[in-house]
Amino acid sequence: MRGELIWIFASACLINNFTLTYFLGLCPFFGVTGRLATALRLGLANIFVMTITAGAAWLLERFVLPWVPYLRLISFILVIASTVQFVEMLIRKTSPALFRALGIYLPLITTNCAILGLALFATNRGYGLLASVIYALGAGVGLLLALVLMASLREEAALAPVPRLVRGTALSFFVAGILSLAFMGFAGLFHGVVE
Amino acid sequence: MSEAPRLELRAAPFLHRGLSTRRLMYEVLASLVPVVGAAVYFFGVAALLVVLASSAGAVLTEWFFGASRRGLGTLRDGSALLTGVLLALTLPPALPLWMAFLGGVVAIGLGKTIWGGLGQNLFNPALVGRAFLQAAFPEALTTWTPPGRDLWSVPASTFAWPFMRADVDVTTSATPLGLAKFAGQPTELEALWFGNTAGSLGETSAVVLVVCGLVLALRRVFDWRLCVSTILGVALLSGVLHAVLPEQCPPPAFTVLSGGLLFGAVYMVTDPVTTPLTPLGAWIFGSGVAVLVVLIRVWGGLPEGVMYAILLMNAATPLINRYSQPRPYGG
Amino acid sequence: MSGPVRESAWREFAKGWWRENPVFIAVLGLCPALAVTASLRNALVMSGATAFVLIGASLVVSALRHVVPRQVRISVYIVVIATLVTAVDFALAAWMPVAHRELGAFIALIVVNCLILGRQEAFASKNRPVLALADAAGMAGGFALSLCMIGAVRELLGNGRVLGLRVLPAAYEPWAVMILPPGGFFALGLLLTVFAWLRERAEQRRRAEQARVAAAARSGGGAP
Amino acid sequence: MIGPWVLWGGPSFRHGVHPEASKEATNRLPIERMPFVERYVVPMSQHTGAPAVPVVRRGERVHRGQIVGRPHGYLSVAVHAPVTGVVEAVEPRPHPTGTRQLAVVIRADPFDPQRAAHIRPADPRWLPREEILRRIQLGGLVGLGGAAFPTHVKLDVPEGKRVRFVVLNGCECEPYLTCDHRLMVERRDAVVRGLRILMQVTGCERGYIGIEADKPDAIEALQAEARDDPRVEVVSLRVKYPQGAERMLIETIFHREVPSGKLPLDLEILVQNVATAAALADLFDRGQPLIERVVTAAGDGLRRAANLLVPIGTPLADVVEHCGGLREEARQVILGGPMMGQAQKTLEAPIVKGTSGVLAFSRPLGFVEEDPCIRCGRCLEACPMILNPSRLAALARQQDVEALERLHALDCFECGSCAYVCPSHIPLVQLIRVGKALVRQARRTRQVA
Amino acid sequence: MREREPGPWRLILTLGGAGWLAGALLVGVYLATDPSIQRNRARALFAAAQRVLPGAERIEAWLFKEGEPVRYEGPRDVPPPPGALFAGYGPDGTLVGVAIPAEGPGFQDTIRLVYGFDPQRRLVIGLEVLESRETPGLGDKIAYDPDFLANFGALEVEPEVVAVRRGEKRRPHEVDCITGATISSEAVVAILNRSLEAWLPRLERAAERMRERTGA
Amino acid sequence: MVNALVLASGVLGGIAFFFGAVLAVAHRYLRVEEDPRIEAVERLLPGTNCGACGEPGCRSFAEALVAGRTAPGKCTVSPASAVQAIAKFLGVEAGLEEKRVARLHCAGGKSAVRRLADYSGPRSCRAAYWVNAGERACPWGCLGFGDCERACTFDAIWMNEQELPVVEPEKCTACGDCVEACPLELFTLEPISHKLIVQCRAPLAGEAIRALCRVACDACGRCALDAPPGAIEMRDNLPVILDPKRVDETCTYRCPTGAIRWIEGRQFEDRPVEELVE
Ligand SMILES: Cc1cc2nc3c(=O)[nH]c(=O)nc-3n(C[C@H](O)[C@H](O)[C@H](O)COP(=O)(O)O)c2cc1C
Ligand SMILES: Cc1cc2nc3c(=O)[nH]c(=O)nc-3n(C[C@H](O)[C@H](O)[C@H](O)COP(=O)(O)O)c2cc1C
Ligand SMILES: Cc1cc2nc3c(=O)[nH]c(=O)nc-3n(C[C@H](O)[C@H](O)[C@H](O)COP(=O)(O)O)c2cc1C
Ligand SMILES: Cc1cc2nc3c(=O)[nH]c(=O)nc-3n(C[C@H](O)[C@H](O)[C@H](O)CO)c2cc1C
Ligand code: SF4
Ligand code: SF4
Ligand code: SF4
Ligand code: SF4
Ligand code: FES
Repeated sequence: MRGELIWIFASACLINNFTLTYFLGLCPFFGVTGRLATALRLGLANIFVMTITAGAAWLLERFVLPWVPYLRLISFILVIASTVQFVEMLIRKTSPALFRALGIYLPLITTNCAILGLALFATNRGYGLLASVIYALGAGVGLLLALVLMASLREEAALAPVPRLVRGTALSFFVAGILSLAFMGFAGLFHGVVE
Repeated sequence: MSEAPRLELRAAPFLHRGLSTRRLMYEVLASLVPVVGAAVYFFGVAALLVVLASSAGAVLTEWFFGASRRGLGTLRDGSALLTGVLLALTLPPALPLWMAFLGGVVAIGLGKTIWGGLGQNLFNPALVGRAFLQAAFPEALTTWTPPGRDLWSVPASTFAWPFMRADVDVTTSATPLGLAKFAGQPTELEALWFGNTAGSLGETSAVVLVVCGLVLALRRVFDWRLCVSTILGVALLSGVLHAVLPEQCPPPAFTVLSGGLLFGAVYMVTDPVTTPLTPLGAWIFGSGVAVLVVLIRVWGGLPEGVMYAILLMNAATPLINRYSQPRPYGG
Repeated sequence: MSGPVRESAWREFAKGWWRENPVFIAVLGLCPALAVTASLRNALVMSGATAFVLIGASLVVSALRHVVPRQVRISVYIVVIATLVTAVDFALAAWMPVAHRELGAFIALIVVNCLILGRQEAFASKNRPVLALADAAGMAGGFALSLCMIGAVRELLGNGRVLGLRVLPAAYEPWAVMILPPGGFFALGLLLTVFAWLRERAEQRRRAEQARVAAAARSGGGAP
Repeated sequence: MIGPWVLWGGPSFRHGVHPEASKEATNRLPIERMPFVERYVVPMSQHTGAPAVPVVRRGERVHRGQIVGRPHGYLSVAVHAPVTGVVEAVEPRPHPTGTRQLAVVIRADPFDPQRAAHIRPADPRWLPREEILRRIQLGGLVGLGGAAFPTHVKLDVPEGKRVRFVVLNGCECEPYLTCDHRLMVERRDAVVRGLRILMQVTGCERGYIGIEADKPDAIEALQAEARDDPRVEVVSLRVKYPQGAERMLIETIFHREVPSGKLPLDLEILVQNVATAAALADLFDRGQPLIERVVTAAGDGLRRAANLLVPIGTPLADVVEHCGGLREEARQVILGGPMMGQAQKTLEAPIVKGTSGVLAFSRPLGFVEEDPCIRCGRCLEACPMILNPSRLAALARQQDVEALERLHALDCFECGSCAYVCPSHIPLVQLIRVGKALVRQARRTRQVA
Repeated sequence: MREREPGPWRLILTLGGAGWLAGALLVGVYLATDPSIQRNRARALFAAAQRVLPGAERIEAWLFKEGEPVRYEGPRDVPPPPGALFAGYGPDGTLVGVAIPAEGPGFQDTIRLVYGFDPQRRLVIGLEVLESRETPGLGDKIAYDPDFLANFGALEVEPEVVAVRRGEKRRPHEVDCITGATISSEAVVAILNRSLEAWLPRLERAAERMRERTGA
Repeated sequence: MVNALVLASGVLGGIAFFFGAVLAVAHRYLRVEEDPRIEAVERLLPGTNCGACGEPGCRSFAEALVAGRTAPGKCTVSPASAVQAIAKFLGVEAGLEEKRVARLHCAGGKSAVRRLADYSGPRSCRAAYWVNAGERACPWGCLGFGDCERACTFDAIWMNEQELPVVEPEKCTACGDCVEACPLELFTLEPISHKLIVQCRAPLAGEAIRALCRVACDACGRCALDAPPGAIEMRDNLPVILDPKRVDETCTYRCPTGAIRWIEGRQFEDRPVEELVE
């Protein structure tokens, strides 16, 4: 069991990094990684939302969806969006500092592929509550890692005389591609610990 | 008063230590001569062909993209040639030449040019080339031939038609790491030390690499901290792990001498461009590479992780640089 | 339909294909553009599904644009989109089970495709259904175009085939990397570079032409 | 102090570089007085702070040592006529910075005996503090170590602060230059006397004279001179560039760092150049204002090397002429040392108070076309301020003011160690200097806003 | 410029109304497509079971209810719930074997497969990979490499299945790995072993019941 | 069928109702007051929160816009019309005064000023100025490395063949970036109606300055004489235009070097290059 949880975490975080190998949440990934500080905060807020999402998805899958399977998508997205919005309001009221640091990123995240993807993958795989949360944490940490690395690379590349033809978006794609190549090194990590 | 000659205006300082980037590159290239020699000795003339093909790919690409901007200037500094040679030395001996050439093209194109040329790339170009090849042609890149080949015999796969599949006629064999990981067979340290094992062209002979590394370090061509921290880190980590989990982790001597670790530590971890420039950063980088290498080798799916470890730490280098800034005087 | 409307509808339709191409220019809807383009067939199916949802949602949203209060706008859009996506998802599962399996969760993920929500907000909610339809169709077309280009490049290099048909000789050594995740990024980056190059060349030609005209005018006109 | 220490060279600051000293050509040549020439150009701006205001007019006759420019405010010093003669013009004239600055041009009177119009010598012990400082300001005294900072300002220790240590800076770490070296050997009495005056004025307890170990004769001379004063210590320092920089000197002698943005005064230390000390002694003991200084002329572009006592305002062309002129191959003329000096586009500029050397080189030394930075980190390991020159230069190119400020760009004192070692020949100092200017500009606008 | 704030009830009603409409629509779509979807799934499962049980002509799904094997009596075009086994019967009604779905981590991601097991001879008699994201051209050979799949034609499971390097298969409980894809091959073997470990103790009795049923 | 329908609408309606209620309550009790302009700008934005603008969501983008930290065009989703609407909304205060244009106070191109030495180093005015104030004879004049050209974000400046910056009056927005960028502070922002421009900064007179530059003001004072009394005055050997309203083109007619100019459009347009090349 412990081995399996380790693998679930490593798989979501490194082997099948949500951004770099599953291609989830790419639009904000490319939009936000221009600045390191923004990327870092987005990543942190993401971990938070993912954890909430995993819990909510598990609840729905367990107690609601067996009766109304066709409402899966719509209920996931409604519940996630509403919960996050509620939490956003709560943070905004109770801790303006935290809100400024992380809260403002919440709306960007809720209607994002990575979050819904997480809910879908976690339920597709039939994870229990604990496994779901671990999976969400792994995915969140992996996303944070990808965001922070990408942002620091792009900030650095902004100082370089990048050729006109690839400056901007194209370079970002190449950088993401190379990062994705590098992450292939994690393939098969901890496959042995499950037994 | 005589008519003064037209003078030259420059900013101070007017003195210079006299070391140049070009000279650094050529010193590294010179130190690679024995490494290439060892490769030819163990794997036959095919090794030389792979080196030539990969260098040609690298140099031609550099020329193609550089010619429009700075004339032939970018070729003279030798860094493209160096990238090509280093890439070749990380490739298997029986690799089709067209793949080696393609690797050189990708190394310079994707690894260097798009970033703005020499000094701007954030990932090690040679390793970008190799990672690309490994992902593109995983089979060819894991086909190893045993050493001790007749000098003039060349495997058929070497001359495969461009973009076409190679027929594998050679007797394949596994690298010491593959043997240890997938078959549980140890390799004698002596073979590792002298290089009488299967593996990439440049990585097999530990003794040559140690000597070249020492020479480069003593001539201050590279930052010794990077090299030392990597090797030391791997030795320490695998020492501890070997003590705890003897059946999963081989002893430190084997870990250090096998695979591409020494080659990577001497030639790739020390690439100035893609590694931190602060002294503390150098230690962090080396330790990071060591941790990742051991992680991938012991728990990962691949037998060898040096390339991925270096690329991943390359990605972290801007962060390391940022947070390992030394405290300024009086700051 | 009166002339001006037809004209502006045509403009809205035309822009999405290239000038405001959602993937290449606006850099939206990237996830499906990379995740399902390992083969051209998947790209086509995905394009079709997205087009259906985009057009359907645009029509509905545009028709309802005066009815829905601002505060719940986004929620209602999401409900509309999610409904359409679920419908597509079920339909594919029922009638194209193989494609559905290969696309996996990415059909469901159309719900959160930035492109779709973006078009609702930026266009459909502010324009008449005719224009919304034109815009959505154009955007869907542009999306399909870019997906197919990426898919074609990746399948050709990564498999030697296009649409499952062998194009390159049987002995071709496929570049597996192109169907692996990094290949998605590389293919898109490469396409963008090529477009930038084409644009630059066109621009240069235009400039040269202008300079020539200007020079001719100057020598002919003879400034005092 | 001399002993086994010398081998290792004693303690020192961190980092730094070892350029070839190249001092053999002049370090044994005694100081010679440069003969008077036809015309002198005396800029009003020779010091940090507001330029002096000319008090003479065209056609007026002036005497050697007479004030021709009065200080303009507190942060300013007087300027004196270096010769007796007639004022030919008061107008912008070439200046060592390459600009043209307001200058008094004096045609020397060839028949005058050129005796200086001295003010009355006075023993500072009997003068009130204000009077001492006023005399120093009117005597035109500025730091002769390079920055030409008005000495009276430096000695005017604000209320609530005090000076406990005075350090005389005799390092002369710049290659080629030997003017301070010769001065310490030949005018040991004036140097030590100047130190005593400094100590007396500031009321401090101990005086140090820091000299690099490659000048044993100077160390010996000053040790002998100060033998019977227990408060004075001559310290032999490791030969390393830039040992002479104030902050490095303090790090070496006191093992303390001057905090960023602070002055040595905040550590209760005062650093003065040895020549400044000698000039101080001359001012009080002989009543001679600052009208001449020792300048080293050297380099393979000059036909003859020398240590010259040059009247301030002597045009560069005349100094060069005195040294036999430039060789055919000379391509570069520098005022100051080869690490921090200013290249000159013509020989029109005059010698000013801050000029310590006139160097001419036949070929641009070690110049190669610039390569991109390969991030080798050599500059980091050279920078005595422990900065990141490579980064600062890149940020300066990008005009990223915020990051420049965060990375302490303003702490760089432009010693040139980084550019000296850079294998890519990047003009790091020049770029960083641009960056510093940007930061200062941004700060000004921020203050205005 | 500011429009009048609509009251909260209007918001709730709009949302609720939209939800209601959407729900209604979806029910329609669901009812229209569900039979096909179920049929597709069921067919795929039964077909895979048939392929891994060579010689089987009829497939039946079995479930364990409170540890007791029970035949799944649902309609043929609805997939049995997860955890079901598939018994395959030959033309003569004899039990050819049991098809068992299993999954576990592979080189890249989870591998899902189904294998056929002959309880009588205690042999694995077939294996099919249903889903994997292994490297194309390398790891994904586990799905189609004939040499590799041939390993599972008659594979002994005692003491346990062992993966060996290609060409080194000597004993009937060993599996020749795919060169260059040792990890994926080992993963298949590991999934097999884990699944067998879980099922073997119960399979004995289940097989008896399954045979009984046919006999009856 | 009916069952399913009831169930579906029940569940969905339930979810929607529940969260609608929660959010409505939250909206009432957890409200935070903010700058109303942010709200107004946010309404003009698409609200997709796609993040492509580099800000974490539309609201933050609106805040950044109001704070002036970013530009409306950064939103790739909004159509051009929306971008313009935002720009208009944010720009209501600006743009009432007379248009101003950056004017250069130097006409010393490369063939008018002697080059005394060979500079090597970064091709930047700021950097070159530090090295002995540049290689040209006149230390007050343009260095010609185009820092101003690079600083202008509106592409309003280009360097002509004389290595002098030419400002396009139509494109110049008087942002003042070039004024900041020039190490010699050679630009000033002049109202477009001020057409008399002194294109020199050298405070030398007569032969002294003619030896340095062929187009410099040599302080002959004719322009001051030809202008209405008191409109132009000579100070520090340069004409100073005290009353730009009263001057006209006539006072430039007798200028021997062309240092004072009547400029209708761009600078340096009326002087053919041939005139400068000996
Ligand atoms: C702007 C400025 C202000 C200074 N203010 C003082 C001061 O108030 N008191 C003082 O003793 N020195 C002052 N200094 C002098 C410095 O301590 C230092 O001695 C001088 O800059 C010469 O140093 P350098 O040749 O190492 O550059 C000041 C220097 C500068 C540049
Ligand atoms: C890099 C650098 C090197 C210096 N080298 C010397 C030197 O060798 N001798 C010296 O007297 N001053 C040198 N200075 C100036 C000193 O920092 C300091 O300003 C001076 O000793 C103060 O004395 P002063 O005000 O009398 O000039 C150097 C400054 C810098 C920044
Ligand atoms: C890009 C890449 C992808 C790979 N994909 C797989 C894979 O999907 N499955 C697998 O078992 N091995 C894969 N490998 C190879 C393994 O890492 C390992 O080398 C191999 O399993 C060793 O098998 P061998 O001992 O038969 O050579 C891959 C290697 C690379 C470089
Ligand atoms: C000590 C040293 C090590 C180097 N290692 C590499 C290397 O591993 N890969 C590479 O492509 N270039 C290497 N280079 C060459 C050069 O730094 C490289 O081409 C740059 O990364 C290109 O910008 C090395 C250079 C030096 C001096
Ligand atoms: S010039 Fe500045 S950055 Fe360079 S070494 Fe000296 S203090 Fe450091
Ligand atoms: S010494 Fe030069 S090449 Fe090396 S890091 Fe510094 S600036 Fe870059
Ligand atoms: S920088 Fe600004 S003021 Fe200068 S020309 Fe350009 S737009 Fe005009
Ligand atoms: S005007 Fe100023 S910034 Fe522009 S080129 Fe001339 S000197 Fe440089
Ligand atoms: S984030 Fe835009 S489509 Fe996934």
